[in-house]
Amino acid sequence: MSVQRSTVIFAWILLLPAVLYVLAIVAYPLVDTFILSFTDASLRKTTNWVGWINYEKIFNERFAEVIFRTFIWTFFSVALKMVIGTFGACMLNAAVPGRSLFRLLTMPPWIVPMAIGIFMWGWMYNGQFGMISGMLQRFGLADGPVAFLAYGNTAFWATIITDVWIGVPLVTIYFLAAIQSIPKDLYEAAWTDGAGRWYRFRRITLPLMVPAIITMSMLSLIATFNSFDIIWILTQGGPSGETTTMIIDTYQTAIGSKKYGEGAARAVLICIFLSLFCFAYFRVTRRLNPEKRA
Amino acid sequence: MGQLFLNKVQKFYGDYEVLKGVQLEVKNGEFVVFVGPSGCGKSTLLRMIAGLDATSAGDIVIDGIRVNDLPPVKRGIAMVFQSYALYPHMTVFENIAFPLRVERMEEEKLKAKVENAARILHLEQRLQQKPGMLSGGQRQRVAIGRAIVREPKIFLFDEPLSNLDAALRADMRIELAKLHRQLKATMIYVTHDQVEAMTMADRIVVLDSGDISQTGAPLELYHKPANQFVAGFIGNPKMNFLPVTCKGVGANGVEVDYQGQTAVLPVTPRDGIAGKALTLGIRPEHIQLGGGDIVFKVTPTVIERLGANTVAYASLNGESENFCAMLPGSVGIRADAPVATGINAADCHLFDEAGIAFERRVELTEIDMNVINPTAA
Amino acid sequence: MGQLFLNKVQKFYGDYEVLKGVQLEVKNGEFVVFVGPSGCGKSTLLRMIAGLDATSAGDIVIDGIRVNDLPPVKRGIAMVFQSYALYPHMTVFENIAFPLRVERMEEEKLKAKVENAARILHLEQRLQQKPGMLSGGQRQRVAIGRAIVREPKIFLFDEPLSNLDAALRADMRIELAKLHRQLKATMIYVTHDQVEAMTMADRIVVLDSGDISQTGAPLELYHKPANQFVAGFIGNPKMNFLPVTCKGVGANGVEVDYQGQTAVLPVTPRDGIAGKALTLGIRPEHIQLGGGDIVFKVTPTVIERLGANTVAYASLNGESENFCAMLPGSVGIRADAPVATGINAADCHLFDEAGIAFERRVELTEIDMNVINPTAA
Amino acid sequence: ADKEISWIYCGDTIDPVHTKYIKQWEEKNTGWKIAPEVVGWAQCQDKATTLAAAGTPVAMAYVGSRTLKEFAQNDLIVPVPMTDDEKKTYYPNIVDTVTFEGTQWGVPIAFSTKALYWNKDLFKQAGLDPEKPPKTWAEEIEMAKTIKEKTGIPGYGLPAKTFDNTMHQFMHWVYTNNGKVIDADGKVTLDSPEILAALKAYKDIVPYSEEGPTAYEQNEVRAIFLDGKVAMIQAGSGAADRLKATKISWGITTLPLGPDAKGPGTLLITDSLAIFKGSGVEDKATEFAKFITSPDVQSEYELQGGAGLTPLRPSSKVDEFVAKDPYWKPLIEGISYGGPEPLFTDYKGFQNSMIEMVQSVVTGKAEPEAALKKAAGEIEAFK
Amino acid sequence: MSNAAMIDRYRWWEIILIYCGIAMFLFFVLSPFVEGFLVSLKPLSQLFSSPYRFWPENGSFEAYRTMWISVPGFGRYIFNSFFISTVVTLIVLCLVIPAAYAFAKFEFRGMGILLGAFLTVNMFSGAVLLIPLFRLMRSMGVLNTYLAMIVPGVAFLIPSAIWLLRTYMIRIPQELNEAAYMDGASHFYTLRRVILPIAMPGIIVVAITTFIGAYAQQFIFALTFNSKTEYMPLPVGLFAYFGKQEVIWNELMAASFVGIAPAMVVIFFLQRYLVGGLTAGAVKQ
Ligand SMILES: Nc1ncnc2c1ncn2[C@@H]1O[C@H](COP(=O)(O)OP(=O)(O)OP(=O)(O)O)[C@@H](O)[C@H]1O
Ligand SMILES: Nc1ncnc2c1ncn2[C@@H]1O[C@H](COP(=O)(O)OP(=O)(O)OP(=O)(O)O)[C@@H](O)[C@H]1O
Ligand SMILES: [Mg+2]
Ligand SMILES: [Mg+2]
Repeated sequence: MSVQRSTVIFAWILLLPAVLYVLAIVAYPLVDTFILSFTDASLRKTTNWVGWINYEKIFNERFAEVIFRTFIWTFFSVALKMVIGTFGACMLNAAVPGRSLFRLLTMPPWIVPMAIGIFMWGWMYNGQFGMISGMLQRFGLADGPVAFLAYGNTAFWATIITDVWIGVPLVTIYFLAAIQSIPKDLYEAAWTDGAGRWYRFRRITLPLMVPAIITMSMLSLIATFNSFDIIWILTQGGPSGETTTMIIDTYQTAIGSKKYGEGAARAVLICIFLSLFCFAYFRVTRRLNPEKRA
Repeated sequence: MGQLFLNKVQKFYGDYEVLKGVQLEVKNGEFVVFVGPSGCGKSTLLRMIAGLDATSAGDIVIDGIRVNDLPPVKRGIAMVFQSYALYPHMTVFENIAFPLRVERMEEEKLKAKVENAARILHLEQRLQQKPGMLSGGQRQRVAIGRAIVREPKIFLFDEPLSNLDAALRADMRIELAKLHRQLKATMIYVTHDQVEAMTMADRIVVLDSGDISQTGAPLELYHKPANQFVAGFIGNPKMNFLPVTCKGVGANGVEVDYQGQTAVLPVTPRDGIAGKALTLGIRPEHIQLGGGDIVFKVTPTVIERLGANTVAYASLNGESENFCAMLPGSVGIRADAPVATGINAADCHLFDEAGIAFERRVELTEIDMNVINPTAA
Repeated sequence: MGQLFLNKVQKFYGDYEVLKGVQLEVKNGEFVVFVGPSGCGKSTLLRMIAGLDATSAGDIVIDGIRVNDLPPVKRGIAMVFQSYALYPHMTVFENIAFPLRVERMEEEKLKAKVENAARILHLEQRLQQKPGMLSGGQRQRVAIGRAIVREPKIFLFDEPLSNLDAALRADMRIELAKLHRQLKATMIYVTHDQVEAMTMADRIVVLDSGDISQTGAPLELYHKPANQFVAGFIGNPKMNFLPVTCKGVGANGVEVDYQGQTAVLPVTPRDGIAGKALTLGIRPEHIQLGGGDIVFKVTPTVIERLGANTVAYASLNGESENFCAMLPGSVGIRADAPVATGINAADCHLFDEAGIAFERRVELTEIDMNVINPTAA
Repeated sequence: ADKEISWIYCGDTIDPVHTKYIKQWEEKNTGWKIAPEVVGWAQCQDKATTLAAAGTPVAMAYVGSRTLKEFAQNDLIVPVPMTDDEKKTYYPNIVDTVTFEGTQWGVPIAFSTKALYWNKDLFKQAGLDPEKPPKTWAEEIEMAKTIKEKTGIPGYGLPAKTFDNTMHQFMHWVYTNNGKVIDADGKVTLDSPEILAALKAYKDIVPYSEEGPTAYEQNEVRAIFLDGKVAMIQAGSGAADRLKATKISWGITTLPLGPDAKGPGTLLITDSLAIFKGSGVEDKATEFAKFITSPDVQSEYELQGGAGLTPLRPSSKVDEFVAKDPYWKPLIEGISYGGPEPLFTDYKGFQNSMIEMVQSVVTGKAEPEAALKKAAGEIEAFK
Repeated sequence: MSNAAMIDRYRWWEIILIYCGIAMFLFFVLSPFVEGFLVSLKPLSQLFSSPYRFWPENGSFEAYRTMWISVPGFGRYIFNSFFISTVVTLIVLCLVIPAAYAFAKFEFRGMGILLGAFLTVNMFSGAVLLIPLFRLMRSMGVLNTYLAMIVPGVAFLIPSAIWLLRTYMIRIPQELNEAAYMDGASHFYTLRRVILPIAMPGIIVVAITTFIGAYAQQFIFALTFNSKTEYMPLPVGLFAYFGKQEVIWNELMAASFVGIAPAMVVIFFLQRYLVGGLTAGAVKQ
């Protein structure tokens, strides 16, 4: 069918610039990284092919722990983003005066350079001079400075909260948009039947947001899995490695210790994990909308 | 139970007065249809009765209680939306069960009720499907099912059939009529399709830009429209209007002159209309080929042959297709071939300059009084 | 020049055969309407003619040239979409001018053409507005305007009126009929509303799940449906079907028995049908109160009073509302009150077990041959 | 045109002293141009490394001396041998910080040592003699305890965040107890009684330190000290400068000594100019590096005060300076028994192990002996 | 009586709850900024003082003045950020609009895989690929130019932009394409004259997200691939407030606020499109 062939060719022409660009800029370093992962590349000028050794090295006990921690960290962060994003979207959707201002006010964490946002959180978490500790003491909820970044579990949560904070604006706005695209008459019908606000949220809003939630979960999963700056600036993976995630470990290995080969292997591993997520995502969305698009 | 009273109900959007003091009483068990052209405020009025929109002024009284500030569920009404507003993520069963779940009805009773509703609406086979898999008519029935399980005092329908195709619409019309008889609930039905209005209503309320233009049984509106607006709106094809001059008033009615021909129309005369320009109304179905009290030649420009009848359109006085005649199916007319048509004075309507009708001296009993006021029967 | 020939056109979606070898010839200047129930392949066929969908097998020939592999613009075709597909960001002028801009027509000529189209369609006042500000009927006319500026040989319409309300639909029907006469172009029109089909078509093509069921002038289909499917599909309300037994064959037609009453139907008999179960078809408008060749008592369950006529529905043989009669407007019947109805043998249709009609001995000339084949006139 | 010597310069702006002498040098060496690139402290080291690793080294970069071994072993930098005369101009032990396999690999340009600061007001408040700072670890711990118990304010500011200076601070304790992490032959001697003693002292002083030491690095601890919320800290000259702006009455002394100490010690941290191999201008860069760190230039640069630098070389100017600002004295005194940052091939790996060790003791997760053993085992791999 | 739809009418306690909810949410979102703002008002010497005082004692906007002096190039950094982001946004749009259109409107073999591949690119933070990227930039000869920041920036912003725009474009009715095709318009003409104008709200959304991505977040490329101070973007400029010994916190915070102000202004004017554009695009997928 000549008609269709020309269409396919046109589609590829449209895609080509973007594809070539990404291929040139990202694919090459990607392949480079992949090759590197089989070598002992370091600062030394000569590199040797070492086969699977780098991958074998990864699976020492410590790294298993890091992987596990990464998953937990990511899980909580993404889950919180979804919960807070949903909450925020619902609140900002309420027809109360000032809501467009409130919507604007959710944007700053997204706009501010990430490092700066993190520094501000660093201030907040500071036990001696920070706002949280200060307020807790002021209100008598703590009898001395509370150093949030000092202990494994508080630091763990502190980094998660900061990650959530950075991710929440986009999630909120996206969810807000999703909520607004739910037909209003569904709510009116439910209300006519006596469903209260909470009931309407639970039985209508939430189920109909599922596609948006899945999409956002996927996108923020990728971002969160790779979230580096937050942990690095706040704790550098400490104390005692309790906030070290895969990406931190990869950075420490590749950039800190200059073991480029081993670092590359870790990067490849991250990529494999994320590809699995992606794959799962596609499966799930296909099941959700089995019919092709309209 | 299910008696509704609208007392000077008004609605403003900003400065714009959408409803201008609607006064209406709906009896228990009545099937009332709101008709009117697009934008006349039908949906707004319905939504105000439902409690979806706020009332700017006036009272909405249901069973003697002023409900202006009550939420819909407390008003004992159920509404079927034009878009059906089915929950896409729930099965038909859950959609119908929704109002009962809200009430936290216990599972067994709920199941019995939903199944009963499904039986009435012939949805038994569909209960486990999602709305996306249903046809338009089935969706419509699900929406109705959701309304009936609650056993409301009053049903509100906002153009429920307008998304359906003609055949389905006809079927659903019948089903709704039967449902009304079965449930004996008060129903208020909005449509801009006046065929629906004519066929389903006990009483039709014709709205004209925020005002009630006339209220009455379908055939009353058909035979005795109170004004030119109602006359034009009720009946399909539309009534033809011809400019006439009043020649005089007699015992038998009003004598009018149309292009030199005179006829005495059997309507109740009024004083001081002699010599005035009036409007004569004649329905297309009352135009016949050949003789009549007034005859004129027309050249049909468009002829629609529907099988059972034939509709001919013609220009009168140079205006575009302002004249329409509905003739028998096998009538021998052709486009562009002039024919002689005639009308009988008894079929004519007469309107004054303001569009107010002169009362026709039609004995509605002749037509079968029982039909005109079926609830009275 | 706008002659179209479809030669054994087939369409597969995967294994599913949507069109099963459609064979059709459309004459230059003809107005052909495709009708058929939803999903029968009307849109698919139209889109294949347009060149939007590929043809799986068979030839599409326009003016003697096989166009299967040509893009739409080279086929000399314009299409009006059901959703109008107006460009929301362009003014009416730009929307209409779009095809000319594509051709890079020079500004002056373009302007003249657009203005001409706008005049034909009464859109002069709207040229600078955006589609969002127009009413449904106006949008529809813009879509047509975009089609006519290109001066195509063939117009394709896919349910162009289905989004409009009844009154507007009636108006647009007339305008389209006039436009056809004015442009003298070939038009192919898809609809599932058979009123539109009856009123507009020179020739109707009835499609039944991918096959042509019958082709013919509207009244030919009305009076002489080739099979039960067409008989049921053409005519509104739907034809009633009654189970009868063949008693025998005579010179005057076929003698059938319906619940003990016999009548001789004036149809061309076939051999070996005596004793067989057949189906008698009778249109609602041919049912009368009182006498007839076959009479039976029915109890109307639903009565629709449309003013000009009254439609009564009844259950026959315990099935739900399978019997419908169209009676005069002021007929004195009531729901749940039994009445005697009758039919005349001359009005009846007869179908064999496979649903194939026996040819009726109706003189179509009696009905006015000119109307049945207007192009021949 | 001019030949360029690219220089990664850490900081926010080029020091005016350097600007002045760059100009001077460029005038003397026509046809040569110094092209400094100012990179923030947090990233400058990584940037130089990335450039070198990618094969486009800069001519010269400001790097921590600790990385010199790594660079040298990977053949990224050229040696910058010093003549004995040159070596002699420096304070003792300083040359060691840039020495590896018998030759020098960088020119020291910045130097810092630490001393003990104490808050006299708090001492007084706790009933201690405000003029008598602790001389030994035992006294230090004891005083910290007293202060904490008497005033409720922590006695000691202990930085233990996952940060390089956590190890630095610990190294002060190592060098004030005659400890050594790695000996001249490259043998790891971490698991030694001296260092164990230091680790134990850490464990002992934690209860009297600020809440959550693992949340603070050195500068933050210093800020707490400046706020009067901790009584003693180990800090460099920068603290003195800042203390002047506060109402605190304070003292400074050499770091308290451990049981095995031979004399006042401190960790000697130097930053050096490293000359990268492959830039094509190695010789001229070396020449410039020596010039910009020559005694006159250097003393002008480091004695501006406030930057936290300790003088690299003794000189009359330094003496004048010390006379004027006596707080310099303990900072310089420590040099005599001080030690360099231990040089490891994978310095970061080593550092991480050390931090981990300190943190596990500070948080009470591990006993000093076990932590030390574990770390000693780990760092073997980073040599 | 208010004219708000009845369903949106709240009882007094619901209003209170909603405002409480919004307050909680905004508190979470904004409290670091409050802290940051207070820091920017405090004199450096007072920054580190306890007990915690919410209102700075003798706070002033002094830092907003001195920040320009401490880092004289700061205005330039903002300009650079603006410039780089604008160019990046333009390039991204040029590449992404056709690609998103192809993904949205055509069905062809390998589309799913390709789309997945684009998502994969999203997975790599530039940090991991830094050294190979550096080599690439060097061989392209764009080190130490604006391009050094623009080229990789574009690459890493393309994938999410394609995702966003594609979901938007899917919702443009197919009939519009078909109508244009019927009229003989070429694919390209259709894209330019029909799709592009209609997709404008979606394009604006993508432009905003891309702009912000480039404005504030592309730190690492700037740092590694560019050595020229005069080309540095805002985030690098902010790091100029970090000294070896000390961070000039108050000026850093002041500078941050000044730095994000332009982007906030942009958002302020475009936020209507932001929510609206996403609305149209957010439903499916
Ligand atoms: N939220 C609103 N703000 C302002 N005007 C409105 C609003 N909603 C409706 N209107 C106006 O009120 C009038 C009545 O609207 P309504 O929807 O009740 O008409 P309708 O009779 O239902 O028409 P249709 O048959 O087209 O549904 C219209 O002119 C409309 O423009
Ligand atoms: N892309 C497709 N893939 C598979 N089947 C299709 C596709 N498009 C249409 N069909 C099927 O082809 C048949 C004919 O569809 P078509 O749209 O032509 O029907 P139609 O007669 O126009 O119906 P309607 O009156 O509802 O518009 C339907 O059964 C439909 O399910
Ligand atoms: Mg309405
Ligand atoms: Mg169709």
